[in-house]
Amino acid sequence: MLLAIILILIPLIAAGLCFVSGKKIAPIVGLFGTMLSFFYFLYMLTVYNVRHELMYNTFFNWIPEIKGIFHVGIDGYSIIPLLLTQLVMLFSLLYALNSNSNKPASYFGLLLLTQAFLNGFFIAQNPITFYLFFELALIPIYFLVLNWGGAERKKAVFKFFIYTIFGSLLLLAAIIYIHSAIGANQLLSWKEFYFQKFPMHVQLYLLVAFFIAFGIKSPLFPLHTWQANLYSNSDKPTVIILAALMSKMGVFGLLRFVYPVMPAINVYQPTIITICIIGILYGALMAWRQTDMNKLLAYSSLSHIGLIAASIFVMNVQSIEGAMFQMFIHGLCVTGLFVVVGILESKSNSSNINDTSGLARIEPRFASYFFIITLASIGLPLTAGFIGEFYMLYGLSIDNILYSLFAGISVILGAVYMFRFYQSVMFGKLKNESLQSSSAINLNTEYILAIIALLVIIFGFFPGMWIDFAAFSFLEYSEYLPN
Amino acid sequence: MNSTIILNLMLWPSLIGFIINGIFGSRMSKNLVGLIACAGPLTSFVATVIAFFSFRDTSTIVDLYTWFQFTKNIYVGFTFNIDNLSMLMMFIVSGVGTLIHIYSIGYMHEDKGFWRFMAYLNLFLFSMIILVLANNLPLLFAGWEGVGLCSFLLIGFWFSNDEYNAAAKKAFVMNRIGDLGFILAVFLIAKTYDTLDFKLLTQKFLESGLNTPVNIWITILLFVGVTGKSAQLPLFTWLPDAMAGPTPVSALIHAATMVTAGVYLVARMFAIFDMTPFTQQIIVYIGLATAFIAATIALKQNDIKKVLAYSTVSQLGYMVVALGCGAYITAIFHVMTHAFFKALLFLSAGSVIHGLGGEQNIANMGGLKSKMKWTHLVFLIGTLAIVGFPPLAGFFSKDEILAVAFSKNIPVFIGLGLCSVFTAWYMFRLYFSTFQGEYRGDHHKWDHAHESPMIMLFPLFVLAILSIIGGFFGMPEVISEHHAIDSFLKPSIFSKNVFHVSHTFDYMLWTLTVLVLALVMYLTYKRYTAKSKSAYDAQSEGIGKVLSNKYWLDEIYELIIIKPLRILSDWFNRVFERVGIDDVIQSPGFVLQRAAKGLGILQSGSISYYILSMIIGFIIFFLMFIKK
Amino acid sequence: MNIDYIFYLLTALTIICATMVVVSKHPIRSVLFLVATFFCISAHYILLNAQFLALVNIVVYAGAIMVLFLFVIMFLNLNKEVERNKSILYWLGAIVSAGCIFLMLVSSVGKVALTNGNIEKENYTLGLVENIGMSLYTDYLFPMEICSVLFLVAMIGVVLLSRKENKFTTNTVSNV
Amino acid sequence: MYKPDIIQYISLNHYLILGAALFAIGLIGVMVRKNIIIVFMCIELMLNAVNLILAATSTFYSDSGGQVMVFFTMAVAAAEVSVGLAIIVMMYKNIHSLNIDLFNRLKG
Repeated sequence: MLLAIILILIPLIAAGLCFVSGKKIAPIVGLFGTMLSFFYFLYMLTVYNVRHELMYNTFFNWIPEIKGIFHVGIDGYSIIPLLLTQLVMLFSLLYALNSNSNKPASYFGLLLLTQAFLNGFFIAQNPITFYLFFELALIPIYFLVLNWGGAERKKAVFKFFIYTIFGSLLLLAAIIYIHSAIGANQLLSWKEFYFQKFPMHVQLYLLVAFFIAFGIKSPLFPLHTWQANLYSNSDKPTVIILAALMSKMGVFGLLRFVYPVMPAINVYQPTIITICIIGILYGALMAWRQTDMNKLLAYSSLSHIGLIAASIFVMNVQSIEGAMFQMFIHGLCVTGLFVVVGILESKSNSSNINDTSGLARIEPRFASYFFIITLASIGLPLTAGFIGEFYMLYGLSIDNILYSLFAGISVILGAVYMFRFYQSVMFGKLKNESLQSSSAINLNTEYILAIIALLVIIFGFFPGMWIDFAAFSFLEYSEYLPN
Repeated sequence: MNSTIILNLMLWPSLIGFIINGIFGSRMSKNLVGLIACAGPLTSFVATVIAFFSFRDTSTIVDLYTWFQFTKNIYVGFTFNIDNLSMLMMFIVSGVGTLIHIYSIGYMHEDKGFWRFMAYLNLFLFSMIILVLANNLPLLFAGWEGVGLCSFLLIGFWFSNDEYNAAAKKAFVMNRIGDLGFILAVFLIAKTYDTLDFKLLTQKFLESGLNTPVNIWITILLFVGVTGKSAQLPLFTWLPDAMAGPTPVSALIHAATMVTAGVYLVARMFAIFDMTPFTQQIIVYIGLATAFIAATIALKQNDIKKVLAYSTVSQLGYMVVALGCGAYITAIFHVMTHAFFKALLFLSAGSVIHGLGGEQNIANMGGLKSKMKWTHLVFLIGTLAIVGFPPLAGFFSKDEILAVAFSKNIPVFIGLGLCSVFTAWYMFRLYFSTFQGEYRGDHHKWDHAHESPMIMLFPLFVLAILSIIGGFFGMPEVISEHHAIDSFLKPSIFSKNVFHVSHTFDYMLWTLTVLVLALVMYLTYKRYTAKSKSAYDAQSEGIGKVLSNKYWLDEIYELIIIKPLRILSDWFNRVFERVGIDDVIQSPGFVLQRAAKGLGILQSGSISYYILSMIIGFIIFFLMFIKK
Repeated sequence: MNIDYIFYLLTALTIICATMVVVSKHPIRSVLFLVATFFCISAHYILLNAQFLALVNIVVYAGAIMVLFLFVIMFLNLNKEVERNKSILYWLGAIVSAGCIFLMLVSSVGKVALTNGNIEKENYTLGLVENIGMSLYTDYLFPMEICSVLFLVAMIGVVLLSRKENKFTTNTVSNV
Repeated sequence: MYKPDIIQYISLNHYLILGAALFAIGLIGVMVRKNIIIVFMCIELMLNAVNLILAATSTFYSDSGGQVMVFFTMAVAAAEVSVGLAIIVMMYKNIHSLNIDLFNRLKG
């Protein structure tokens, strides 16, 4: 039986089991649950027909009074984020195995709950289901950060929560408006949503609402100020989810919601893309001067996500393919980088990049994984990072070559800050002798890093099929684009 | 033989070597590592030889698999093109590459990271081979960035030293600036011509043949890429710093192969450059300026490798001038001869450094010819080749460039001529102060100075022979009817540009060359064989000061680009993020908080007040109802 | 003696006692005057033929509640404590505002124009115990039962509040 | 059937005015007194004023609802007084005073 909703149910049930099981069993149950959903998804993929518009549907009348229909299913856009979710959750849980946290039962339960809601989010097939999971996913993350993490976590998560709730409110208002404007029709799937034509001024309001809602989630400049503090104050498995998956929720939401407002985007395109590009460069410049590894990665993430968002706004086949692919690769890279940061922090008890140096001499394997992931994140050809950036920058250049010029500066700055990070941590003299004592990576983390390094290289050499998933969906939905 | 098999043999062996050495190298013996590392380029070289005999004068396209389908019409595959141009480059890359691999076994033998070094060299060779063989722009770009990455790894090979790391990062970042130009050019090409395949592109360029703004932008952006990779003004300052890497790296990457990638690219895309005279003008002047500035800086450098580095930059300037004039084959010819003699010079300089236990300052050398006979000999050959002493390799290629410049643009010719004089001056200065005269340095080192082992000398001999005979492939028509390189490359680079100079000019030029060389040789001999070190002191005033400070180019870049960015970024970090964004976004919150504080005053905590206000409210309501 | 004289006398007494509650300085006296007021009100109830209410008023208010007050005052030993008077301005303000309320109520009494009773279905025995009991246990059964729950809750609340080691109360008062 | 004389001689308005007067007196007490127990007692007084009006209306309209309402009010008042006094005792234990001006924790 192949149904998309099972992708929600597996982690959900596993989460329930985790909550009630004991200290020792909970991690095993959790790992088993996420593996099960991973393999289930892989099995689904093997049967998936990319040319088929929607597969594995489930829908029922959820709130009949407001014509709210619950509808989940898998289309071309869902594939890549889903694969990313399963992979990253697996890595996150694997990593969580060695961080000896207190209350593991609720910890793993919450992680799996996040996975369930994220899966639901990515397979939601109409606005109201989408909104349901958009909100639900926030809850377990809130508790994860609130209970496990750094010293200032309460403040950081409060800020995050307020920001996100504000954005969600706007999104809710927009969805309610859309529902009421559509009148008697039911929003069964995205297509019926894309079919709607709104007047220009309404489109502008909707665009602002979407931009703020998803811009906060992503985050995009200038709505990002919650990000750095939250990343540096959360536990590593949580921050992996935040950076690799929650940030994708924002851009994925943009991708889902921009179709009906495309005319407005086309009119205001220079402004929107300029905001995105400012964000790209701003993030890169901020990342350059950070000394805290987490914050550095947070700002680099801001920069990368800005590029993805910009290419979603220009909305042509290359930019969308690139954006989808880059979502995946950025998710993988940022997972790897945060695992690296976690290892470095546990070695030197500090997240300052100046407190660690010269590790490459004693940890050559670790150094090479880290290096490959770094290369992928700066977009070197023959790693997967290049493919996404190439597509996206080309997509931008179709509208205006200047967009790609300025967005491309981030490629240079990316090399600057990532190599600054890498060199100051791995190269130089071995300052602190205590670093030498314990081995940096244990088997779990080595698996994670090795798989990620291998994946980014494989996807760098053979990106073809994965790019096609997005392309087919794009072509299918693009008939709703104006002109 | 099947073209696919040959191509695979050309392409993959180095990668396999990299993987084996990279994964198992630390556990294998050094000899085995060296053997595996050398086997890669050697196989490629042999395969190239086979290809040379099988596919000469044809353009054989081998499509391995689809990398990605970029747009509906643009297919980007792992597609390779074996034609004469790529074969010639393959000869240079794999041939010189093999020699330098062999040399490295001797040079790096004592280093703890020997396996790592050989692995990186292999990876570099793999990238370079991709670059050379690629049949479309993205694949070429993959090699293009790949060599940049290996350059980064190898410059920063001794990564405990932070200065070396900085140099490595500088090289990579400056290359990336160029790469941005390159990739934008790729986008423009894809948008305008709807293909990224070299063969189709050349066709389309030749068909359209228009000097449109788009074409000008494409060529300019491509050239930006070239300035990064081939170390032209304004992006050349990374190359001298790149000498931080081990000497074989300088020889292979920063002299013979990688830095000539830009020249190769322009030669590949000759058709579009041919139709944009405006860009060609820019290219000529940038090449000339680079040649001139680098040559003058080299006059005052005391580090043996730095002199050679600036000399490389200067020679690249020559090639770029040739490209700007439309003489693509001449440029490639110079690439070839330059690869021979510059690799030779670097390797023999490495031999000197090796023999002196790491000493690089020529002020502390002198009289080494008695200690290192063979090195001295090959260095002399290299010097004579680079200064253009007939009939060595440099003579013919340089002469051709000068002739091309003369036929196109007399002022440029004069400028290049001047550069040649400078070249002669700094090369002879280098030679005399290293090998002739008396030793000026630490006597402890003198006692230990020794000739290098055979494994290092062998590549030197081969390169020396090539430096002597390399020029004969491209003899001018005065001497021979048959210009081998020209006729070999014509099928690939069928540019219609013709350069004609009178035979009288050739004879005059040669005479002048020999005379000037003799004069320079005499003057430098006088000046730099003395025992005193005063000739090497950095001058504190006049032009000498400007030159020994390299025109303060690094400082200027620091001041006008890096520092403002750093200040901006710091300002963002400290002020803007908090005040400009956070506070602005949260200002509604602040307003609410303030309002709540203000309203809080009403909440006095005294029951009487509450009741009083309640009563006032009652009365107000009552009066409102009374009115009705 | 006409019944309206009784009413006016009783009313005057009620007002005087109520005023004394407010003005007397000693808490015990206040309590006692309040008890007197309640007696007066009970007398009013009897005049209105609401015997049950009159009895309950005496038992509950004048008996139970006021005893509770007295008990607390004595328990806290407050009979010596003499409250410092507030200024005359305070009194003035309070009287004026209360007077306003009074005027408001009185003027609204004039406006509403109530009729003097529902003549058609005159039933003057509903204040008797029997009738009140009937309506309490038929029409108002549910509120009645809820009342008992309320008492239970109040009892638990009181017990909880007056526990010796009551940290909760201490904290709420000092930390709010 | 017995008919109370009062209905013949006294109008409902009298009772309403008496209730209003008692209410106003209670209000004055709440406002001016500082002793929290007295304030509490004044509140009881106000409650009784309302009770009186309810009972009077009930009689004048021959509707038992008003009297039942009074009954419930008394029940609630009893509960309220018990809890309120408990709270007062607790507060007295904490700050050793019954001055209402000291209970101003709600001050904004």
